[in-house]
Amino acid sequence: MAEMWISMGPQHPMTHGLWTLKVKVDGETVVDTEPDLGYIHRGVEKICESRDFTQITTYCDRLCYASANTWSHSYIYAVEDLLEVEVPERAEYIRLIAVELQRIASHLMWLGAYGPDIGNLSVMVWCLREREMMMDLLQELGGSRMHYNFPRVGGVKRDLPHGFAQRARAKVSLFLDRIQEYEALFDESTIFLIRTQGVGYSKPEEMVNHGVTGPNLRAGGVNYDVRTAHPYSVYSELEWEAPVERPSIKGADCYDRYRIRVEEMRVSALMVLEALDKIPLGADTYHSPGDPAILAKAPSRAKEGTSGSHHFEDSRGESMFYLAGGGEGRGKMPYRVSIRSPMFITIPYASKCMVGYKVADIPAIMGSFDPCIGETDR
Amino acid sequence: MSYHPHGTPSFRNLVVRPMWITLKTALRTVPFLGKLKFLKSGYHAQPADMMDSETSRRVGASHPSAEQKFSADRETSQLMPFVERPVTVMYPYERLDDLEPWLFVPGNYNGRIGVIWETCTACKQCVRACPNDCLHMTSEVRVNVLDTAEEGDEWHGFGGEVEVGGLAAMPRDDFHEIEEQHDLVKDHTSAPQQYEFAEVIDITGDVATVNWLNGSGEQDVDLSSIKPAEEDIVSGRIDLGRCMFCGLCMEACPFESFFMTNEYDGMSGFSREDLWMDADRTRVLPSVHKERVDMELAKRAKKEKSKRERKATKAEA
Amino acid sequence: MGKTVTTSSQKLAAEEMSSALSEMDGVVAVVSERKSGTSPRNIVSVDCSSENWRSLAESMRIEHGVDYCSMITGVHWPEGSSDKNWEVIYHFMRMGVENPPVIDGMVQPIVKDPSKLEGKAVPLEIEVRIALPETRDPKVASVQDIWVGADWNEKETWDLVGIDFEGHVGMRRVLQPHETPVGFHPLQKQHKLRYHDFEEMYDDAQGFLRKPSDAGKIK
Amino acid sequence: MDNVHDTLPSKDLDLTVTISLPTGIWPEDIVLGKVLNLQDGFGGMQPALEGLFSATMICTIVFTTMMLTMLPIPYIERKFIGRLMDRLGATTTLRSLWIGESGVTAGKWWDQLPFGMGAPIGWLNKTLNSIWGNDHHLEAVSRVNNRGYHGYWFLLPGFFQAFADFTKFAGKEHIVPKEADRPVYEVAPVIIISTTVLVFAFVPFGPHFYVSSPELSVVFMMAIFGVAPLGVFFAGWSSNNKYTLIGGMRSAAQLTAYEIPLLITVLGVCVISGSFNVVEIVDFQAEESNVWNLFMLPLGAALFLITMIAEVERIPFDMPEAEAELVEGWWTEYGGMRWGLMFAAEYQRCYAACLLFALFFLGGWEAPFQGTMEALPLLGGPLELLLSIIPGIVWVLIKAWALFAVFVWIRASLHRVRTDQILEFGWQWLLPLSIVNLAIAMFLRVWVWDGSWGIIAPVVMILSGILGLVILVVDEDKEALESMKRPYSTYAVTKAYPGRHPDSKLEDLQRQYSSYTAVQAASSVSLSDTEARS
Repeated sequence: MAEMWISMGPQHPMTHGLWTLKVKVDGETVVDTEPDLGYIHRGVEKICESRDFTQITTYCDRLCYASANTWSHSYIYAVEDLLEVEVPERAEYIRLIAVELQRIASHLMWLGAYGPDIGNLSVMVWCLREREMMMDLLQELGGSRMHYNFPRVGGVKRDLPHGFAQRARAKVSLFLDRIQEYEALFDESTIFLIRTQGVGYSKPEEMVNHGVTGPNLRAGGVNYDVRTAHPYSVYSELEWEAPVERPSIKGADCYDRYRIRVEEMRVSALMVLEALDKIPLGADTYHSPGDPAILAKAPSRAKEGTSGSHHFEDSRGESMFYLAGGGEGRGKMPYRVSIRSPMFITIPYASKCMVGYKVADIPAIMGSFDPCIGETDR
Repeated sequence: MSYHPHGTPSFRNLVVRPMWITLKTALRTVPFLGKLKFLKSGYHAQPADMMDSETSRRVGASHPSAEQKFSADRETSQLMPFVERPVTVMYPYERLDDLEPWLFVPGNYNGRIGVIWETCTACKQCVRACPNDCLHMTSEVRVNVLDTAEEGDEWHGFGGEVEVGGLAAMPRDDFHEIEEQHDLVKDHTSAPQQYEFAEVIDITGDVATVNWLNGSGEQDVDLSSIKPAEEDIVSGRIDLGRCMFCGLCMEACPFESFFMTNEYDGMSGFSREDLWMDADRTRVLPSVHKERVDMELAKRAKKEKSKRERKATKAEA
Repeated sequence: MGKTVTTSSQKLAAEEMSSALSEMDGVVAVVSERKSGTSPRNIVSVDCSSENWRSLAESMRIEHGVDYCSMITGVHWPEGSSDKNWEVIYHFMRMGVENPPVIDGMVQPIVKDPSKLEGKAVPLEIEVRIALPETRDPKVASVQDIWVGADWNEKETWDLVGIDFEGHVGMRRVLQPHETPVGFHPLQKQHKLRYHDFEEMYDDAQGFLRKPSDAGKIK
Repeated sequence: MDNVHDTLPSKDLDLTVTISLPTGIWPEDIVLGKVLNLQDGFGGMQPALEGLFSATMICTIVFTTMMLTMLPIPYIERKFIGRLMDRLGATTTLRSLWIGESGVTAGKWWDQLPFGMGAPIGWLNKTLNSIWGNDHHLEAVSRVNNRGYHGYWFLLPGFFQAFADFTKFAGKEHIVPKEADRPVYEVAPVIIISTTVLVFAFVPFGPHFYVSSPELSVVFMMAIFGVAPLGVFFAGWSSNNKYTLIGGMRSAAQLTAYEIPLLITVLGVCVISGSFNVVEIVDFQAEESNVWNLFMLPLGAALFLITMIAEVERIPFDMPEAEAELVEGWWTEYGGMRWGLMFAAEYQRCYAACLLFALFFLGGWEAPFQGTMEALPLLGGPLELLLSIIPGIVWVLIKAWALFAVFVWIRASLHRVRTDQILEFGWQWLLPLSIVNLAIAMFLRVWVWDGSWGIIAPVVMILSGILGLVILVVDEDKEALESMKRPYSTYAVTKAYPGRHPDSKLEDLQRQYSSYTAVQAASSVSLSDTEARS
């Protein structure tokens, strides 16, 4: 068959969102690819220039439907850098719990979407089943089911509710038990292995040069993690270690990227349990909203010429906010908000990765990089 | 296939393990069989206490999650302990707020916006806090929180007086039955009106002649049976098409008057105009948040009291 | 305790790099302590002139092992001073990532203890600011060939802010529609955010008739 | 005195017409002759009318049976996969229907049933409520406390969904894509559907329950089975869509990979049964040998199952409609009634495959271990009476539906393979194994079979089958698993135990915390020498 261009997307099962991947195929073999983004560009950066610092949190939640908390926290740390706020430690622990639960939920969403990519539908329902538990816990904190609007400048919106620790322990323990079932369905399934192993190789140095970080990088056999390399929360207080995958000789393939996310779910679950034990003032106490133990006083205006930025370990890589202070209303609103989305940089690299493989490998490779278009297009 | 250090494809794994796991999941949902130990390990469908003893002692029995058992995966059935089920919630026939009521505490869950008119002072803090301008002000007939205090109440007598030409409100005697039947979450109607409002035409002695606003004509009523009412600007006229339920308005309210209710459906329409909700729809009865309203009443009555005392001393001097 | 990079080693490495970078002409590098949340962190913040930028980038990549371009963004200061009317901000990271070795047929993952890292191995964060004078077409040199990760960052910066990168191959719209009029870059400050009040929304519920207030005009 | 015959012409008008019907419908040629000779009457026409009438009636009965017995197929698909995926199933709906709230049962729907059929349900409900109570604060009650009346269709939840789907498809518009190859596009569904229906002309539901049973019915069936992928290829090619084009190409490519092993496997079955006729194959298992072919040819049964899954294009072999990469594969562009009929044809092919497996390997309309049960000393007589009452079609249908449940189970458990992988699998594994299976069948038939399998052969074959299953099931190097030596993620906090589901109660989690430091130490050791090497 002669070479032909196939335009996969904007509505296509492979694109976990709304974007187009133009693929040039020769029969079943991918010859060339070209991504085309921007279908749901909402102009969040422009909108944020006319909102004050508390209101922007709600928009940062909407950046990614799968991991809202990580994005709002990423923004909040940048704002606290801009306004130079000191956060109480209990609030930091609560933030850590919220972020790690959200990381688990996001990875579950990815795993559930990765099953149909390879052709198994049951794991989708299983993963959404477990994601329900995480969303219940996050709803107790944030009050909503997907977009929590949980962090505040200088702390968090609400303390751990009554009995949250009990429920979180039970659900996270059950989840640690259920991970074994995913591994039985994936790792122990030869068809899954032959579909994902030896597909979509990527080397760590190449990935770093292309700007790919996070689980996709750790799948390549290096333990670079923003949480440990640029410690920003109470991660230094907890006993944990970023999981590292032992890749194949040619580099990290789809199977390694699957493994590393499963291990990250495990590590995050244990982190939540440990944070519930170590949280100052105890997990079974409750402080009313606005209590100085969970919310520090923060200025509402940024001085002219100041800037704040923070690198944050999103569930898909290193996310970052850059804020320039001193905008409208004499610094009540940021002058410029700039968002660094990991997937915006990763998607071109992923589409480079799939050249030379079969058409059936396109969803396998693209799904293994965990694309999220909400954050990509902003 | 390239050499991979682990997870090597083997003939044994071709079918056995994945098919066994899916079969296990299916067997878990079978009555009697699903209870077997080798099917459910660890926390599967094990009922757990909602709160540890310390917390339950502190929050007391009034807390929604007190004395409650729950299962992490919603599988446990206390009614028929031998029956297992999948974890699906058959909405709308089953509802998550029946399953896990502690998730939907009003003020904790970000449901539709609700305003207690009695305590609203139209300070517009909520309108300013709204990120995408979905809140608007409107003027409604309401009873001030200071006038809600009953006879013999500690904070009674700090409200206004019934004047000719002003508005008056008479509490409906069947209100409690109506309030019993009204469920904010499940029947998607506006909260029942607590008072019958009327326009005061004349006051002779302790008998007031009022003209009911609902058009039932004039009537002479006992002055002690009516409360003064007023037409005020209240907040909470909401454009649901814009609201993203962030709850910033609730946090911005300084008067314990603005709430996110636990209603999460009945907020749909066939056009954007349908999503425009009047303040009547966002009204919340004071009895829902009684203690907060009483707090607010005490606060304002104290202020009123001190003001009157100062005036009195000034008059003496 | 968790194995994280200690603040002291980070500070030492940052001072080392900043002193080395300051020796270049047109480059002013200082160590600025950023404080967000509970833990302070030291980053190298560099002010560079646009003509020295290329040489600075090469020396950072080659001599200092800055292997990761995190973010490129631009700011438009219309009411700023005439020599700082535009600003390009780069955020780099020194990760010190190398490919794991293959020993007797098995890849040996590189698991470094971050709390024991020292010297050039310490992960570092560099912020480079380039101020541009008042001009209709601001441009700086592209670093697309040094860090491939800078490719789409520069595309996006040109697309949204309108700062052009000389030597960038294949510059195109990435987030805006491809048929966006030439010269329209929405994050420039002369484009104001419009607010539809609800009457406007409901006159045209689906927004078919809605047009940008500055449609058709060349900005 | 016979006036009538006198007035009639005495000369015969010879209008002999000979109709020869296929065998199985009417034994000898039917001669319509001397129809105008009223002196002999209409006697000559009677056999022809009978033959035509009986043939029409048999066809009608068989195809109606086929259509009706196919209704449970999509039902099983939906419900069983719902259970495998831990979604809601039928019985849960039924159970949750009879729970009431505080004495008031949620809409006494059983009172709506005709003839008071629902009264026992009401009694059962009353009993359950009286035993376990139904107060509101019970969580299982509050699950269902505000449900309305659902109607008694919930007695068979979703069973009649197929009719609803049919109605919807019938009402939909038929769209032909622009630039499509119109004739081929229209012909392709006809090819697929007609061939699929034609297969059932030779599938017997019972000992005498078939349309036709020619001598070579197996060959005929297999030939017709192989025609449908041609229609798939036509559809993919003519739709003027790149996805459908790739889908059609894939189906054409994988056709060669599994069709030949399938035919050779079926050939093995025919060899061991000594006939190319399905009825005779079943009779061989039921009467002659009294041993199902499943036990004589376990390898053949496995091969037949795999190749049949590939034949009906289900996961893991559904590359032609791989919905992840090709949107809907070869039928992306079809819609309306044509799409619905093709979808029904897919299920019909699944059903035919299940029936063929039941007939070839599971002894068709013979009850499981019928001979053994009837040979029982005391119970034999009553059992024989009982089994003689049950019609054979019951056993065929039970076996076929159970097999379809296995299809669904496989679909829920496995992933989709790649095109090159199924080609590799087909040529490198299926073809040699099917030839081996054929050799085994010939050996058994030629050297072992003497009027009956002895006592040795079935035992040996069953044991070998069980041995193969054990080899499949048994886990290799268990201690490597338990000692966490399997290098899943080398430096992770807790290793993956593929085989095991630990009790992760809280104390176990505390134990994990304590063991966590040990894991750290181990990893740090290996970490140090890693750094030394690197």
